[in-house]
Amino acid sequence: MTNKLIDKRTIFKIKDLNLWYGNDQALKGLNYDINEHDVTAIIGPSGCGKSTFIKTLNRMVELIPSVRTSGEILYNETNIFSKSFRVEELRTKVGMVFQKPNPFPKSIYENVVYGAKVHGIKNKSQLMEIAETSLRSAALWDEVKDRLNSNAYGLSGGQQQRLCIARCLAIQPEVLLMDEPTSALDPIATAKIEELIVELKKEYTIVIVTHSMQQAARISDETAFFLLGELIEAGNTKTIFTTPRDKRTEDYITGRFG
Amino acid sequence: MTNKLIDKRTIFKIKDLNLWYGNDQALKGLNYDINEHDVTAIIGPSGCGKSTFIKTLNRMVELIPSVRTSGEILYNETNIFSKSFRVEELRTKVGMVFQKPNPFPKSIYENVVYGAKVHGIKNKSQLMEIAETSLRSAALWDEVKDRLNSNAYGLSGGQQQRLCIARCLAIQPEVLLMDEPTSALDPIATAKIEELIVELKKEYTIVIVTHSMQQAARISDETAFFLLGELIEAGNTKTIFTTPRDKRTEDYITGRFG
Amino acid sequence: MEKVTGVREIIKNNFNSNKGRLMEKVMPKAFLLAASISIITTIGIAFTLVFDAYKFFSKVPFKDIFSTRLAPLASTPAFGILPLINGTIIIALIAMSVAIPVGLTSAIYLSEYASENIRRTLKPIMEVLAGIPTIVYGFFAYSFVTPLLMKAIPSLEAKNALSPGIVMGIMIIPLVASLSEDAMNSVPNSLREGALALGSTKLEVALKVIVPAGFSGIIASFVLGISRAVGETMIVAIASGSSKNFTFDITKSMQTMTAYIVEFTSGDAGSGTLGYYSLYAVGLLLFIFTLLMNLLAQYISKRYREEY
Amino acid sequence: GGNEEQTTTGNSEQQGQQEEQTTKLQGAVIVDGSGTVYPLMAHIAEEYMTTKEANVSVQVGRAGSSAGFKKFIPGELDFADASRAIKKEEVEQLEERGLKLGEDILEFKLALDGLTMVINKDNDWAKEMTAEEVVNMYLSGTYRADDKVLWSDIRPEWPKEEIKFYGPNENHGTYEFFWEVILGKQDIVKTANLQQEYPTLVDLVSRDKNAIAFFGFGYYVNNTDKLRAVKIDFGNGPVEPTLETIGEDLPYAGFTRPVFTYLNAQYASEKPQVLDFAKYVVSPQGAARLAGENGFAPLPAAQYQEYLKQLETIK
Amino acid sequence: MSYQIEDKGELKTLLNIETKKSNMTRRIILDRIARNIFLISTIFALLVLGILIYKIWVDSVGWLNFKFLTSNLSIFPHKAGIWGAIVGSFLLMAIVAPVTITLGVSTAVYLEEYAIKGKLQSLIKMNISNLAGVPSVIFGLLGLTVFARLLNLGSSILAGGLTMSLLVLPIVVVASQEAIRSVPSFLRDASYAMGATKWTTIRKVVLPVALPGILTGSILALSRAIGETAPLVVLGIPTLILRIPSSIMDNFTALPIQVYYWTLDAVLTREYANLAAATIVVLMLMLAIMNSTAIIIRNKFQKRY
Ligand SMILES: Nc1ncnc2c1ncn2[C@@H]1O[C@H](COP(=O)(O)OP(=O)(O)OP(=O)(O)O)[C@@H](O)[C@H]1O
Ligand SMILES: Nc1ncnc2c1ncn2[C@@H]1O[C@H](COP(=O)(O)OP(=O)(O)OP(=O)(O)O)[C@@H](O)[C@H]1O
Ligand SMILES: [Mg+2]
Ligand SMILES: [Mg+2]
Repeated sequence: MTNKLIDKRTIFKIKDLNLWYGNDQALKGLNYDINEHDVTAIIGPSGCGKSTFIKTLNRMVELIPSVRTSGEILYNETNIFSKSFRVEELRTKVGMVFQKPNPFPKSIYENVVYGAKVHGIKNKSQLMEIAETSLRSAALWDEVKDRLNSNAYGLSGGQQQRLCIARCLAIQPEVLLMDEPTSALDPIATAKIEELIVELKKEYTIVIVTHSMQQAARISDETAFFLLGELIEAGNTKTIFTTPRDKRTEDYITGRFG
Repeated sequence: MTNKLIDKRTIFKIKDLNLWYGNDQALKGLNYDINEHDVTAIIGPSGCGKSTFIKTLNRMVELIPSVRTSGEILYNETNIFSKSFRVEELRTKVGMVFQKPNPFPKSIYENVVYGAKVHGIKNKSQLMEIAETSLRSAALWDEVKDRLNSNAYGLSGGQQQRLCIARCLAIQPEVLLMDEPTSALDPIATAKIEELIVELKKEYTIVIVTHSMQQAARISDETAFFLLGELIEAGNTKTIFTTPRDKRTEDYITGRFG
Repeated sequence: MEKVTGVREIIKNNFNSNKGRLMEKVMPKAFLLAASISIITTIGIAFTLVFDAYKFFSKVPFKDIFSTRLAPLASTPAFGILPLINGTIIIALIAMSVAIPVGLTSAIYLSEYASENIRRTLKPIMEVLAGIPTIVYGFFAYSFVTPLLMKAIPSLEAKNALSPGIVMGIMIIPLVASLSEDAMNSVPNSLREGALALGSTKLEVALKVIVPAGFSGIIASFVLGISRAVGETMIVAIASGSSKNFTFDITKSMQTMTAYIVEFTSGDAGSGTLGYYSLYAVGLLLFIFTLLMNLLAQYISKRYREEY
Repeated sequence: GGNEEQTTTGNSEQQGQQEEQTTKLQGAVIVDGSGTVYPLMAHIAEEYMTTKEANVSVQVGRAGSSAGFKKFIPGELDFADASRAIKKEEVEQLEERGLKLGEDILEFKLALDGLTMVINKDNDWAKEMTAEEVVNMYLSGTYRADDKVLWSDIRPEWPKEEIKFYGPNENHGTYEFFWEVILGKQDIVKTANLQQEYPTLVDLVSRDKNAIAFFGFGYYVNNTDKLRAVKIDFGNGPVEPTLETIGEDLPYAGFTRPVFTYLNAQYASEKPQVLDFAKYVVSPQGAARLAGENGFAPLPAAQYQEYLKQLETIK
Repeated sequence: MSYQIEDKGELKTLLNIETKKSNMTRRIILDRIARNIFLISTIFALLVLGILIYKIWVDSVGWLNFKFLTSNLSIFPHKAGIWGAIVGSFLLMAIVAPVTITLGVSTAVYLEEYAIKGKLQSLIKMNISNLAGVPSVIFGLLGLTVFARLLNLGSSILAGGLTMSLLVLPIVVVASQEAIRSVPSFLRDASYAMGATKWTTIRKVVLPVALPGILTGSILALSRAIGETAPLVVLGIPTLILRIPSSIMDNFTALPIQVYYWTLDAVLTREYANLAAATIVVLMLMLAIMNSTAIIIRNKFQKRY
């Protein structure tokens, strides 16, 4: 079903993934590879399991007690469900940005260095360096450099979302998962984030859930279309948007449902 | 603006009605007559003041503390805002059915006779007679006659709504106000209520708010179209739906907005 | 469609008769009257205390109460309040040093670690614990905890500050735990997820994100706990004795303000004597103190609510 | 506790004596005062209510002797119990209210208490002391200026360890008796640790080898497993305080004190139940019979007889 | 707009994979340890509850029997019973229940249905939450001064009951407010729309629907009142009282008072401690019954609409 270029390394290899919330199956027999340094867009109508899917990639989905999974997800060749793979380690490597910006009720600086502190860095100047680098990478440095110690809730929604991205970048993840990161933002803030994603792609592998076909087309290399928990079609974004192979994909892309 | 047939008696005469929620004006200079034994449909996009309008007719709107009104509403020639008109008396004569069925958490019987009891009727056999007649009028008697003493919450949504209608009828009002009475119901239950409305029209004056153009067309004699608190156009339903005079009415009816 | 005859007429007649209308006028007034009872109670308390405390202070100069000698019935009576304040504070401190760590950690466990089932079982048990009359805790302190502690600390006296302090702390645990848990629960889940997604352990989430975010509610629960500890009576009346010595030794008997009131009203002071009025002075102090604490708790939880 | 019940249920002789009163009495009798007297008074009250007048409610409190008088003087009580005699100031306060001791206020000795010196069970040297030694050791300055008295100061062969002095505090009639009668109103040692509560005293002495305390015999007999009573030598050899030795003409007389109750005679004449209870208290069924069970020695029967006569005059 | 991504190498050295890894184990172990400590600390409270109940039960064994429940007080442990205290506690409740429920529910109705949002309403609300925090001894002093001495009720059941009523009033008010607030407004609307007056609506719709919540709160308030000791001690309940009270003007004793005096007197007569324990068992059983009733009511009537 997938259609990869040969020179890219696979970072996530998903094999026969099934997921249940109690008795309701939300993901059905997924097989999919995600490549390094790609922006992979996950699209599909509401309730099709997009969020569930990306939350499975960093095992955040396990926070819901009723969740059960079967199948494998290989992250750099290791099964993330195996006992030896600690969930904290996975989440350090696979960062996540949420739909609604969720900065901590602390200062901007404290938000950015949170992860680094947690991971044991105590040196003040080192932390400052991390903060600056991450904020620069998230294209937020210039806007906040004079008020690093003010509360993060004073920022606008778009700034908050970039702060959350900076917070992720500060612990040097390899993958960034983004669940509709712009759906709570206005068009200008959205544009900024999209630009940022394109920029970040050089260094990170990005998986992004989006409701906006346009957004997927604009920023992603690969697109995967989900429907009712199934992966209907996936592949190069251009191909998917121009010549979808599945009727349902076409219907969805052309706005016939969803 | 209105266009009445000569032989019908006016039951509500609305003159220069303005209504404010705090500083927000929700009804703007309304002038409108409602005729006896008509079904008058109030239509318009969400937030245009439909509910506010019909809640003003029985002064239920006054339960919201911030509400202020100006202008007059004559009910059978008496201004309902005048001191001598007691609000309880008005509400007894002008019954109301709400969007979501709202039976009391009591038995079916107790629900129907609630109004009668409140208004001082104590005689058991008279109450039973009232219950039966009202339930019959609301086309519910056959369905519930064997379980009058079971809780009203055991009924289906459509039955509950008819129970609420029966509860209204029990105190023999002259007017029935209905605020989207079928919007919480499935199509079959909706059809039953619509049938009932057509039946009740013989005895009662009915004012009904609806979101469904089809419903308005099906059951009403007169239609009034509201927009942003203003009465844009009103008149014979057929006329409104076939040859609206106002561009905005036409746009709304043809589904161009709302 | 037939109609029951007469309904409209009956209703109309009833409207014209003025029944009901009277009720409509009277009831709100009756309810207001009932509601004002609570205000009258507060005024009553304030008045009672101030009135008799005034009588006390008109005989005992205000500065005399800042002494460490308290001997209300001695031939030369002395009304130094410092021993009572000292006893109250020390016992409250002991109580809070039990209640705060245990209460807070229980709250963290319940809010961050426990499964829904465990939470649902443990919370009602906490409620039971909170509902046990304090006299029972008093009995428990005196007849169980004190003898137990005596084995560990030979110098402990039969009546001492330590044992009631600890038991009072146990009594306050549910209060601190449940209020803190509420505060932590009201921290939005998105913050939890945000922290977990950064690879934090639950401990880090709890200590670095949840507790700081719910801090005001947690502090408010501490303040209420302190207020409870200061106002608690029966445990200290039974287990801490009534020594009026000014001491910091928690193995010795101490008296709190509440215990002083109980000791004296349970008979010692005939009405009209100076000792009798001294009760009200102590009561006034206690009242003002707990009032301030309660206001502080309300202020904290109101002021810092809805930060996120 | 040693006070097991031996109540006779019928008590026919009692009823026979009171035959002239056919009407059942009712109402309340309010008693308060000394905690030392409390067990005895409460016992009498209970007997009275269970075997004689079931409709009378005798309420016995134990605020302390001084506190009892403070309530008694303004008329809040029918009886004030005291483990010491009423003081001059208290009599004066009564007179200010127009009440004269002996007329409006009647004093009854209820029973006799032996002031008991208690020591730790492990104290095997001070089991016997002379009365003079006891007085001297408690007097401030007898042995040392700082009052840090060693056992060896009293008798050289005793250990060179500091004595820990304990006793009830000023709120208690027991202290007042000790200070006024035994110490002759001279200063008590500065190192004395005076406590409000008896449990604390019992506990302190039972855990400290070098402790000594004084309190009423009643508290001692209930704690004989924890404490040891010092035998006191009043000049005729050491005497152990027991019910047989405590009494004004008996060997322990030196440390014997009477305990009292004071009756408001006005109330007694106004309220028949008060008078009736007063009579019961001094009757053979009352204090005389129940003293022993509560750690007191009874007075000579003639004394009670005299009180009864005094009460007969009240109308 | 274009963003310059900083050289990542620099960051990599700051927070290299090795640091993360080596810390990871420590952090996870710490988390596990903390989890267990927190669990133990939660269980601690339960453990104490267990010990408390066990200890009191052991002390009461052999003393808690039919005779103990039905006999009158006595200074002799083997004769003593708590019938008088049981009757006293019940009579006390007979005052507290009607007084607090009437006052409490009325106050709640006023606050939720009649009061206009403003100074007076917030004053009353703040006042009630403050009253809830006033120590019970202070209520005792109020009772002593106002009911016992000023109104000359002495230490009668009436005085005790009124004092207790004021003490637990805030509990009933808050619970009733909660219950009334949770009555959905569409039920009120339905009633108003039929021409019912406000009072009728409250009486026929709001209060019946809020009843379970009100009852639960009232029972909890009563169970607080039945165990409160300090106000009664301050009122000056006599130590020994044999008469079984027959009217609310009589003096009385109550279960917690008996626990108090017996605990204090245990030094005089050791068996009093057993009596106290046995009385506690009775008291706790009463509380258990009351609380389970409250829970049953709460569960049975939970949300029907
Ligand atoms: N916590 C949960 N418990 C039970 N079922 C859930 C839970 N979360 C999601 N589901 C169900 O799983 C399915 C997939 O949900 P998911 O949130 O992954 O959809 P989505 O594609 O992200 O939708 P949206 O576009 O609305 O965010 C849905 O049917 C949803 O109802
Ligand atoms: N309680 C209220 N307080 C303040 N403003 C209100 C209130 N209720 C309604 N409004 C405002 O008054 C306007 C008219 O509201 P109304 O509910 O009458 O609209 P509607 O036509 O019934 O809409 P819908 O079709 O959504 O029911 C809206 O702008 C609404 O926001
Ligand atoms: Mg989603
Ligand atoms: Mg509406």
